[in-house]
Amino acid sequence: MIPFFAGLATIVVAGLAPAVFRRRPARAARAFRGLFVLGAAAAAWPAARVLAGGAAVEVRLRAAVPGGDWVFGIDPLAAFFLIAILLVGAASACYGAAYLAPEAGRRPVAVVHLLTALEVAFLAVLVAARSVIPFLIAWEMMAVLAYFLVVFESDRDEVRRAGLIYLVSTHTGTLALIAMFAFWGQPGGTLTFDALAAAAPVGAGAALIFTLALFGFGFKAGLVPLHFWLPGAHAAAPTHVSALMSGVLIKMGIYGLLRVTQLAGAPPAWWGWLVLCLGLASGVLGVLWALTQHDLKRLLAYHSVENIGIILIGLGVGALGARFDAPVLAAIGFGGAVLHTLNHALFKSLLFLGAGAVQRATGTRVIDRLGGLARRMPLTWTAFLIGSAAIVGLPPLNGFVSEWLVYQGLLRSAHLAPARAALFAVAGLALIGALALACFAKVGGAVFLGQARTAPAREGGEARAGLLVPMFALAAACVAIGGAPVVVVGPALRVGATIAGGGAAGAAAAVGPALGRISLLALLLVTLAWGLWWWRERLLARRIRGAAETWGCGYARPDPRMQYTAASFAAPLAAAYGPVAGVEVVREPDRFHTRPRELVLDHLAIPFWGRVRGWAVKLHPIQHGRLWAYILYLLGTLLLLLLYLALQTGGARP
Amino acid sequence: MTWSAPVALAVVIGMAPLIPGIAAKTKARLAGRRGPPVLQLYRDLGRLWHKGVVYSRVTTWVFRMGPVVGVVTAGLAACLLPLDGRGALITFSGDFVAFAYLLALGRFALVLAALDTGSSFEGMGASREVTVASFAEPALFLAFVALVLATDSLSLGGALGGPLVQAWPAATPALAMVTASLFLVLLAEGARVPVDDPATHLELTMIHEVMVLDHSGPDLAMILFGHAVKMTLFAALLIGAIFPRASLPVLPAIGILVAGLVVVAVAVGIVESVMARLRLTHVPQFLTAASALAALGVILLLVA
Amino acid sequence: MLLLALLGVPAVAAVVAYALPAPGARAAWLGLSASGHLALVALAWFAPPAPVFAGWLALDALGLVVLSTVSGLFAVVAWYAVGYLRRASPRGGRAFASCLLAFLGAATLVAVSHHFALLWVGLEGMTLAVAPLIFHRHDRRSLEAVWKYLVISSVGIALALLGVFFLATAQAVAPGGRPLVLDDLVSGAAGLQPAWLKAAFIFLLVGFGAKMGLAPMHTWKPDTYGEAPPLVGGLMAGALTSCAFLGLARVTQVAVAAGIAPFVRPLLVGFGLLSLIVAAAFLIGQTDLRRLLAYSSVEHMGLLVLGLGLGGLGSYGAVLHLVNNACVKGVMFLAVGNVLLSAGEGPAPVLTGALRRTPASGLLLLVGLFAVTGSPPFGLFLSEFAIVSGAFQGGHYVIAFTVLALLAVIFVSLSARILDAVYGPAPAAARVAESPWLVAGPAALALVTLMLGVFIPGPLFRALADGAQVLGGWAP
Amino acid sequence: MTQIVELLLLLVALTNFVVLGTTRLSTCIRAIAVQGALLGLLPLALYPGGSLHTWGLAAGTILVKAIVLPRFLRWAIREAAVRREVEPRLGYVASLLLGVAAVAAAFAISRQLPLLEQAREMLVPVALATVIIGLLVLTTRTKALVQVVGYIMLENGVYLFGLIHVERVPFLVEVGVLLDVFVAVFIMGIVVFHISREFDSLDTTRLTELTD
Repeated sequence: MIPFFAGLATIVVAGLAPAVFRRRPARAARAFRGLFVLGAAAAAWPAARVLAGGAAVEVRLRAAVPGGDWVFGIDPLAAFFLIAILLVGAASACYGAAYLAPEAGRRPVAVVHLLTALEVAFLAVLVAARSVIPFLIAWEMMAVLAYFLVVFESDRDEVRRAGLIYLVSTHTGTLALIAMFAFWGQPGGTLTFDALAAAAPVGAGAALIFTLALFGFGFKAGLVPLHFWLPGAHAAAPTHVSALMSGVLIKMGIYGLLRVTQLAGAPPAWWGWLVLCLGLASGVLGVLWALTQHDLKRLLAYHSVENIGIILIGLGVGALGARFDAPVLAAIGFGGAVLHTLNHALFKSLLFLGAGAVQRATGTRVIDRLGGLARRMPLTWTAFLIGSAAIVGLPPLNGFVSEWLVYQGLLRSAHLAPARAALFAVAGLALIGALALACFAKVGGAVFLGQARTAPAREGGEARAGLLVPMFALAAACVAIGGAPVVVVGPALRVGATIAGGGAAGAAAAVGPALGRISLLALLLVTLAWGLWWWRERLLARRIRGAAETWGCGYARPDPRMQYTAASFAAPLAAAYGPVAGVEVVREPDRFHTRPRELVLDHLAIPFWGRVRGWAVKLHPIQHGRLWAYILYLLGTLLLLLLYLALQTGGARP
Repeated sequence: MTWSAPVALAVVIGMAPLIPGIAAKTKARLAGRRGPPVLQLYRDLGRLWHKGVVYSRVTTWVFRMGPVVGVVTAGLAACLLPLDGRGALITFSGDFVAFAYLLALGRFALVLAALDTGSSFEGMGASREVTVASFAEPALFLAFVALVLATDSLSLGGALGGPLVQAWPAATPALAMVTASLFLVLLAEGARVPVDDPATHLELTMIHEVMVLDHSGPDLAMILFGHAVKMTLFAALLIGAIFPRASLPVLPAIGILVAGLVVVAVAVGIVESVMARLRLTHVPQFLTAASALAALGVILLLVA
Repeated sequence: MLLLALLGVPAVAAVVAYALPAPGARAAWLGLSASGHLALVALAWFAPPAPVFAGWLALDALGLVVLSTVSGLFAVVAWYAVGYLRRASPRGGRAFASCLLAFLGAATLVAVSHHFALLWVGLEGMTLAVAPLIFHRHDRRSLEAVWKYLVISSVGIALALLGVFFLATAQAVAPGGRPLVLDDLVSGAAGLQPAWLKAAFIFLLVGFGAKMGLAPMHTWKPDTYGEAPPLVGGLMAGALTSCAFLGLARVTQVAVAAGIAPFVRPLLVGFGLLSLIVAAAFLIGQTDLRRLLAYSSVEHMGLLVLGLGLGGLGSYGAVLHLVNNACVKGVMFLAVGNVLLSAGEGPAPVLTGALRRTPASGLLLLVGLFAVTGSPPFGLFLSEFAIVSGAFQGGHYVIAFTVLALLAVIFVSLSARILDAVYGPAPAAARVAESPWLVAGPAALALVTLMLGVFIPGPLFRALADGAQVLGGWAP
Repeated sequence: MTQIVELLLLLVALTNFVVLGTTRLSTCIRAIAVQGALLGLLPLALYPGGSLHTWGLAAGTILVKAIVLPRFLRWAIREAAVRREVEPRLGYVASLLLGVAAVAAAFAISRQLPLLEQAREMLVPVALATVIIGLLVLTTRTKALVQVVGYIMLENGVYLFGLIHVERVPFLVEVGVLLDVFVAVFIMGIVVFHISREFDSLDTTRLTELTD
């Protein structure tokens, strides 16, 4: 554990560097990046060892507050998440150093770097925590630091609003977790995870714990319908923070669910089904709503909802497997969930970083104001394209591997009679994949391809190296996992097995042989495509290669504004899903446009709060300012209490 | 894997351009016309392959990459199907996910290539393409699920192999529904009536065709060929589901495949002749019906 | 001797303060005497003082915790006042320091008295000492506030006196033991007349509850806190309420010892929940920062009696909550005070954008928000966690979930308003210089409450555990 | 002596009704002065031995409650130029009826409580009735000065009950009680004075600016 904590300390020191070298920005950025990467590597070292098959490590500290020792440890589950946190954290932070440089002087940039470093450190502490109090502390620090990062541009009203909604949501979730731990820890009073595991209740108690866990952690994960805070917060935050949030912060909800499942034992069957159904709902609705967005970052944020859905599908299958004593199925389900968590962390942060580069270059995130960036930002586009293909789940990239593993879990439920209905989720997952394809075709096409639709989009140039290097590091990870899934699937299955309580060998035997074939497929795909391309180039080298305007079906003077817009691209799908898609069509005499609506936020959450507010306001006349009535309250209270006394005593005259 | 798999693969890929030809011929004959020769597509491909190209100034490498990826993914997907009835070139647990996602990758590449032109027509086509595909995908996967349930095998090689032979008598109604669903998916993925009309000349009503308006020369050849392969693959999948041939000797197995492909092509032609094209807004309903069919099959298998 | 010194220092200091001519000297004297008092309190931790006056004055664990809390908060407020009095000069400046010191003396009396009548006298003293401080602006609003405050708390205190007499009556039935002395009441609890004891409890609950600001006797609170100078508001919310709670805790101690806990606990829990509900309802849409804090105080008083009523771990939570609440209220009121100072005198405008105008105070306000809403790692988190655990332990699931739901509602309103105050648009872009006097104190309190979230010193923990035990509960 | 005690207590109860029923401010103050004097006499009647303690208490009570406080209130009326009507929120008849109900309730409650000695049977109900009527005056009268009178009645009720313990509860406490009453009323008086200056009236219905 020493390299772990030393690494985290180094990360925090890195966070201080920009404040220390305030006068010399170049040196500050170098020191920040260097120390951050160094610290992340050091902290990741023990995690990598654990994942490679080493023994889990643990350290116990005597606590100065009640609740038992403060235990920190790295077991496979923690190690897996740690790798994701540190990888994405380092990439986002390094990106942030370059991304925020233009804002230095106008906004407190050094503070953001420090907060980012602390955020990453607390995320790492969170997954290493093995007792309740440090867990909750790290949980809340993570959430609150993220809030401060989200409201970086607090001079904008919508940023403050999004920040508030985020903060309220996360706090509500935290309260649910407090309830869960308070309930769970009540018999012993010792709040280490070991003690909780030993005191894991059964029956109604377990049901309560799992319900609260689903609510509390689900809020963080952003599953539908608890996702309503997520798009706003992600859109409001500085881009590298969005990447960090979407990549790892919301995954802490998944981590929490997995950890609780590990500690509390097999969840009830209804819980597994519920998680599965919520996963399907999140996946389908998330991607559908993503499709209708006009803001690039909001779109990506909704894709996080979608991917959380996919992860939850895996988790639900794992839970069902664990419930019905099928450890292999459980290990594959949980393994698929954690692997998709890692993969989503990689490609989603990559996509956010790409979106940030676009925003820096053009000053806008509105998809329909962009276009044609592939020419001016070829490298950004390449990285973004890799991320897009990965998130859609296409081979030969990492998204395919984890979606395939989740499919494996679903299909293997065919062997388990009580869980066979899970097979229907396959259709949902397929739908999610196809809709994601539609969505990223829209994004890639509208933002990078075709022609620039507005002047700002015409002016953007290629992103700076400081932005590109982190993006390509993440892209490389996506490609590597896609090409050689054997590196990560094994550890993922082992993690799944620790949650399922066995089944590692069976799961490895079940899916292991396929991994080589997937690598082969990837290799063939790349080789054949490259070969065909090469052949074609050779063929065409000797022929006429004309250049002309795009064929306008007879129309002679095409104009960039005549291009198909992203909104139109999504229109047939939005129309097919009707009101569920939540697209509001605005018809004005001279304009016609669509506006995506936040169905849950605007039609559920805000009205609910309005109702609460209405009830509260009805009470307000109590405080009407008239003293005599105030004394009357006092008198009335006294009389009521005396009545209570009389009833309790019942005339006990000696 | 034996020598039969590569041979079957070669036969299927070689036959691919024939399938649209047969369908078109059937349609023409039923309409009382002579129609283009059955081998017309081979001729077109050959001619295109030797032509030069014209590129829009708007396009980038994405535009040129699209056809390449389209062909390669179709070819690789073919490697995953047990075309000879006994085993695919590459087979592994859950390989039909790879099958579907490889085809999806091809579609992604083509759609991006279409959008790269900046043409509103091609954008429209791309939009329709992904819409249709998103409704077809669940049906395809549900059909796979049904096959998995019927055969207890997680790979295409198994699901379309020996166990399916035993499964047919036991679960005839369910598998019949599944094959019907697969046929509907074939019509959608092959861009045929009633989802799309390959013969239309009005860009505003096209789906697949309008997506490739700007391609020319070898690029267009690759697109046409890739599309033919893809359609043939779905036909082969359908035949595999209807006639599991694991117990037959190799040559009859391949023979049945060839015959089956012709029959499917004719069937497509007949459908095109007797049905009108659906309104675009009704396509989702059509494909949802396909999903429902497959889902019913799955339910029947689950209940059994 | 130490006890007498503790009482004597503020009393003498109050007189001296009135005699000092220069305002600066008075302020410095205020700070010095407060520090002296704090030093004496610190001494009491190391050398527990012996009871004096036949056990009328004694310092047990509970008293020591309250005394330390009050003295610490007062010291911070006193040094804050040095900076505050430079910027704002409330009318009757001469009496200002004296009243504050008298308040400290009375609070000390409450903490150290083991005699109910003395305790009552101390509370009455606190009430009266603080009244002139509220009325600092001599305008209509502060006049109305002080009138309401005086009438309601005087009525409350009169009822409490009646309760004290009832208690004496209950004891008189079983002679033996010094009248109204806590230790004898507890040791001879079995002989107390239950009906009189219950009646005494009810009157004391209403009386002290009015002082604490439990709903529905809380009505004076928003008006008073809204009009008083923020540092006085902080003292009231942190110290006055703590002392009133101590009174309630003392009588609960007797009731628990006498075995009428089943009668007492539902009442306490009921008042706790009602206070939480009222606080939640009135925090919604509250724009005035000080009224907001007042309702937040109602909320925390609710949590205190809730913990007391739940018993078990809840008692421990309540005692810990008392300490934390005092610190956090200090932070919040003083930070709000700074923000108000930066906005200038006059009726409070809708304050926003503190982070831009007064960064340090804005930051304190922000820290205070998370501390006051019980976010980890602040101390209030541990105490609220203990109270909720207590509810679960007692099998009161409905109560636990109701409390958490109300806390969620409260969080929404508090954070909405305070974040607006911190981050919102700044009316004037100009940054206002912040005196270190005005920042150091609340910062220190914030650090204390942060520390209490991760580190509870051994002696303090033992004192908390002792306190929880005499209230019929236990420490984890 | 019991008869004298009961007589005195009866007179105390009567003064309560006088305050409830009168229309004039000065009558109110006179009634409260009489009540203070009666309260001063009660310890002597209750504890006929007459220790120094008892005498001191009696003297102090009469001084504060019968002389100083009424004087102070009269001074306030004069200074603030208050109109002489009581101006109730609730009619006089209704107030009186409620007062009767309060006395009845007080007796009913007292019967629930185990009493100490037969001789003091009247003491507890009258004390409680005074407390309740005091609260009644506080809530049903609009003038700040009358509210002060109500508060004094409330304190008187408490004091009455305290008389049970005059022997057991030491001297210090009673001094505290008297002092508190004195200070409370004194401060209230000052505030009343300010109210009249700020609002040109002692009508507390105008003190309703602070609301939610």
